[in-house]
Amino acid sequence: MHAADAQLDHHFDDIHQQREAAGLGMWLFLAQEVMFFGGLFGAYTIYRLLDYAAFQEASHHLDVTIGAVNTAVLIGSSLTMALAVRAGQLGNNRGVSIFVLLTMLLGAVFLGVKGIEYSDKWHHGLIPGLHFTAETVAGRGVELFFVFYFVMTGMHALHMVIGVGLMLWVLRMAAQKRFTPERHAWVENLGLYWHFVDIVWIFLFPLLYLIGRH
Amino acid sequence: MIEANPASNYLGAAHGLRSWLLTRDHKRIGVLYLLGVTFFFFIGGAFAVLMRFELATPEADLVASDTYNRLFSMHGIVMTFLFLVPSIPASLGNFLLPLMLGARDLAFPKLNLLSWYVFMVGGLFTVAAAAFGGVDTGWTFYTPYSSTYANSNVMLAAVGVFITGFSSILTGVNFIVTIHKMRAPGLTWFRLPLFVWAHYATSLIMVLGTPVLAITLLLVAVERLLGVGIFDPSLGGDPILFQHLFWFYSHPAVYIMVLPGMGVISEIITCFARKPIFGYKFIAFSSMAIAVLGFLVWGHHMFVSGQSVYAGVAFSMLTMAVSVPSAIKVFNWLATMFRGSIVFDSPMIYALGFIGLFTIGGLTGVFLGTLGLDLHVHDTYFVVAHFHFIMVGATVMAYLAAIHFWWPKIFGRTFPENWAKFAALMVFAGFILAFFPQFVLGYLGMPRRYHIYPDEFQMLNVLSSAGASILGVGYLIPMVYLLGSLRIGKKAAANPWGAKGLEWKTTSPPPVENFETPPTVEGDVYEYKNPHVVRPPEVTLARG
Amino acid sequence: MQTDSGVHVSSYGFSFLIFAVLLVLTGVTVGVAYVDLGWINTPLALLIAGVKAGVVLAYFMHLKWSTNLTVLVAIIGLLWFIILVAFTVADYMSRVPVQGWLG
Amino acid sequence: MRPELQFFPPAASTLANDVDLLFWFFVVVCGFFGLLVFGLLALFSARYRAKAQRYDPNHAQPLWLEIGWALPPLAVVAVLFVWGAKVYVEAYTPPSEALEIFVTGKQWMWKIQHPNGKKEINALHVPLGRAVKLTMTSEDVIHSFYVPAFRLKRDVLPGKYTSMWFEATQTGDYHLFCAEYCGTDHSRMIGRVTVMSQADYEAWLGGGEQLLSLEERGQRLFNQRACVTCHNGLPEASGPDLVGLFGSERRLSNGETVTADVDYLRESILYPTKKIAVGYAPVMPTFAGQLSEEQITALIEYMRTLKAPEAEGATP
Ligand code: HEA
Ligand code: HEA
Ligand code: HEC
Ligand code: CUA
Ligand SMILES: [Cu+2]
Repeated sequence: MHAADAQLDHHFDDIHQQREAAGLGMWLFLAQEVMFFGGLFGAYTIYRLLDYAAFQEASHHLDVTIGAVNTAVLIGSSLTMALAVRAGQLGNNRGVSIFVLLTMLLGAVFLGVKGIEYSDKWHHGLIPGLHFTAETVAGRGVELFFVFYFVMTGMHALHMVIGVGLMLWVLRMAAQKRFTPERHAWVENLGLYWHFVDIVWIFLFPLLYLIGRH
Repeated sequence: MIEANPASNYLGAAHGLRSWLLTRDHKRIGVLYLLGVTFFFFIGGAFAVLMRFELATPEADLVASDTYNRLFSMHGIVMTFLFLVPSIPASLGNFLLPLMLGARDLAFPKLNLLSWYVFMVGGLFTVAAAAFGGVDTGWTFYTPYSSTYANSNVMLAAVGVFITGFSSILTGVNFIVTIHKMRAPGLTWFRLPLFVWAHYATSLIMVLGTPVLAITLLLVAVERLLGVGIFDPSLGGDPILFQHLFWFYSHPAVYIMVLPGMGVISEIITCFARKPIFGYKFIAFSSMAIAVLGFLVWGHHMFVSGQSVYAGVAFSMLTMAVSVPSAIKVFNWLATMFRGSIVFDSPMIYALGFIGLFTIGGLTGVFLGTLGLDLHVHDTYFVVAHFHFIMVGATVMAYLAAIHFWWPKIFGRTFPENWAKFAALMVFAGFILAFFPQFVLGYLGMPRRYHIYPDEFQMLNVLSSAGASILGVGYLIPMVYLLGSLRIGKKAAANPWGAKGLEWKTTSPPPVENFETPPTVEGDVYEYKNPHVVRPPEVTLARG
Repeated sequence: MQTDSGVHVSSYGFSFLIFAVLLVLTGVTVGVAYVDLGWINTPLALLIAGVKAGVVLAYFMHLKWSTNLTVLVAIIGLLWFIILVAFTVADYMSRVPVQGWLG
Repeated sequence: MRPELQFFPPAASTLANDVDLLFWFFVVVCGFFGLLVFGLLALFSARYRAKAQRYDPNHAQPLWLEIGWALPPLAVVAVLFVWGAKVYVEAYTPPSEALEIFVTGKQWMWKIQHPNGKKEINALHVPLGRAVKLTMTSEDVIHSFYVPAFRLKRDVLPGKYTSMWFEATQTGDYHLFCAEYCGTDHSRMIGRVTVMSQADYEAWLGGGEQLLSLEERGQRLFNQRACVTCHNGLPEASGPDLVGLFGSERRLSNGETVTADVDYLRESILYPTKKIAVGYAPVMPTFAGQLSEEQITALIEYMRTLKAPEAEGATP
């Protein structure tokens, strides 16, 4: 038995096979995520085509500055995540801890800002169903837009919360010095997941905040 | 050689409930699924029995309308999401895939166990929905009825289906990775058993289709909770959009329900015809073609829905295209029988039943895909007959065929072959009587989901109900002798049918790690050369 | 750089470069949104988002150094999403108003 | 109607004959394939059973066979597709001179309005040999108007209009079913379609008390609901003149143009601010929830007939 065997699950032949399997599994999971958000984006597309005026009006209730800053924050968290993955690949457990913590921090900032935005929507009476009192010109389509706004950003935020939860786990693994140049699938897959969540936001930002701004 | 030490096989390796509920062995998880799925089949069947009793007369005499509506909704939901979608893949696929690949387990054993728990929790929600008054939307959850008007347990049922969806996704991911990464040395793509190809195609659909259903049900739930109009026009939404999203999953899902069955039949036909499969590559690629093309035809459920007429025409054309790969499969199976040396053991009888009933179900699918005809028979019993021919006639037959075929492998016991043949014939006869009259009813114009109906439809409905009773008994018989075989059945040999494929090269039941020595593969899968099944003397099947 | 076990590792500098590119592109999207380009605005916004996503996929998610199989999975994900949207939109765009009552 | 055992439904429309022809074509051609499969299953089972000893596992697997046997089904489905599409498109494309009847579905009844104002519930009377067009909408969930004897159905949707047409060829009473599941009494949302000779139909239509025609009812609503205060064609009116509106191209304030079809009119009444006619302020109040589907139909019917007095070319 040589050293790597300790890191090999019993049903794999070698560490290489194990790592490839983990990577492929994660990518398939992401393909699944694409279709999950895809259903939402699809529905959004249809309603935007059917009632552009309302979507435009509704979009103007959102604050572009906040949205843009938050985009930057999230991209920043992708950077720190990429660096955490790098540290993992090199078997640098301390590096993993530091960068994952930074990513969590930036993620928390993003979610905090999102929270502020949500409460702002409440004050302006833009919560569909529960508290929709805003005066609208274009009618019900505005409310419909906000349904999508909340479901899409809410699903996105939920993914981030799950991501942050997974980061706690990875932190623990890093504390136990579990990452080695051979075995670091957990950080690697966490990174893929987090970047995917970032990509979702990259599309959400223009689709929600930037409709007919000119 | 066959008499392995009982403690070393996966069944005897550990004892007690805990050892089952915490297992990560794909074989045990497969057995857990087998139990769960079969349980839900009988629940769904019980709903069907009540429905058929009610429909024996034109009036409402057994149950009230609201109850009837709950019966067919629960029947459809349980049968599709809790029984047929996971039936073959999650139970037999789970058990067999690593064996057929010469692997020790699936790529992600923990995920595999998780998927079973997810499935059971989802099932629990759905059963809870039934227990707390049921759901009355039909299995299709059409809006705005489901989102605004229905006052039944739509939320519970939707959440249940939502959750089970994730178990499909996990299974799909697991299978794809396993097939890609864990094949034994020498097991190239074109040496894979066709069962594996079928599961590969199925898994693709599970991974790419299921999430759309999940998000769609989530939107319905949000709409119900908040009263905002996502799919309700009076609030600004569009009900047809729901149908698009629903069928984007649910049409491909019907191929989730039949492709694994086709895989089973490919294995059985070649084994009992004692001949290499005819057109291996064509069968393999047609599975893939069905999976991919299957994603382009969902609009054929919406020909009369108010969808654009042009879209209807386009979807009809693609629907026609998807029937050709199915035709290729049927012809290849027939050609496999040509010049064979056919042995009519019970799995083969079920398999022959599959081919016949699938052909009728498939051809009537083409009937429905013909725009001018769907105009008339959409949402009539013609559709009900079509899909029962495929789902019950074909896939449940395949499920039973598979259980009989691999039963000796899974549990290491043989079952009484004559009873098995008798049950197979009874199922076939009961089935035809139950569902053939429904084609006539459909063309006569009897709408589906009708609790009461005009008098002139009664005769055919009585026939159908009678058939359903025979069918029900036919399904109960295997339950009895199969369970009985666990106690009194003879020990099965490693390879009682003389079949090819790696799963037959290990003991029955297989050891925990599947193979004593990791297998390597040389040559093709189906190298049947001998017209006779060479059965070791101690394992001749118990007759009678 | 490659580690012993054959994994590609990006340098710090490179990661920061990618970060900068993404920030600039974010600025550009916001900027062009305020310029009236008629129907071009939306496709352009999507194009920029697509480029950003591509950059993240290729460099942060290492798709550039991945096996063909992984790339294929990513492409299939995208393709299936396009199928969903394209067919559905095609239905809505080809609906003709109720015939006949048009006088 | 006739409680004895039936195996084939009555055919009472031109479409029914088209569909039945297609049906028999299907039965013959696909029946052939079905019998072929069953025949071969039986033949091979008998001929190549183990005892028969005709075993040859190594016979050729020619490529031409694989391709060859895929072609006949392909040809069959191609024909079915084209033929079926033709029947379908025709059924959903009403001729322009058709008699217009309005259908409103509601949990769990069918409400029918004839152009002369006559109303029926769960019954539809139509003349023989004349194209009849149904314009349908729903007040709640989705229903589906289905007449088996005409081989025709289409879903009836809330929030928009769908239409289909038929020409009856046989007098008599026929089933009317709701074919889309719509809740508790879905199976009781049924009725009767009566096909009458032209003369009987005229008599039936004229019978009963003198009714306001749909158009007149619309006019009355137009005044009662004070539409006329804003839509009166006067220069100082706050709303656009509706004469000649129907079927014309409208410019909207956001620069788009739309055709003023029934869906547009409907939307303008219920959700006036969604599309604003160019040059006007969004001051029209919504009438959503205040008008029934039947009243909306009447209003639209009225506006539809509001053509410019002499301008023939006003409508396309
Ligand atoms: C396992 C499930 C399964 C499978 C495999 C199929 C397979 C097919 N289905 Fe089916 N279908 C359902 C389950 C399934 N269906 C269900 C559940 C519904 C109803 C849903 C609901 O509303 O509740 C439905 C409804 C349904 C409709 C909508 C009907 C309506 O609501 O109006 C249509 C329309 O096109 C259709 C078509 C087809 C076609 C063309 C195939 C094809 O894939 C079939 C291909 C097979 C063959 C063609 C046979 C083999 C070929 C030969 C023997 C050679 C000769 C062939 C030719 C000459 C063509 N199906
Ligand atoms: C896998 C899928 C599957 C399976 C296996 C079945 C199996 C059966 N189905 Fe199902 N069916 C569907 C899927 C399936 N169905 C779907 C999706 C719908 C549409 C629902 C909707 O409209 O939303 C439907 C609808 C449907 C209808 C139409 C209802 C309507 O539109 O009004 C009918 C009517 O005859 C029917 C009958 C049957 C019968 C007789 C069986 C038989 O094969 C069942 C045989 C099994 C048994 C008989 C079980 C044996 C067990 C016992 C006898 C024990 C009994 C125990 C107790 C009573 C405690 N089904
Ligand atoms: C308070 C004044 C007012 C009343 C009352 C009113 N409308 Fe309007 N209507 C308008 C104005 C202003 C417009 C143009 C702006 C717009 O498109 O919404 C308009 C537009 C319309 C249009 C679209 C016409 C076009 O040019 O595109 C229709 C159709 C219409 N109204 C029908 C009605 C009907 C039917 C009623 C009564 C049930 C009614 N209106 C009542 C003010 C009114
Ligand atoms: Cu109305 Cu069913
Ligand atoms: Cu389908």
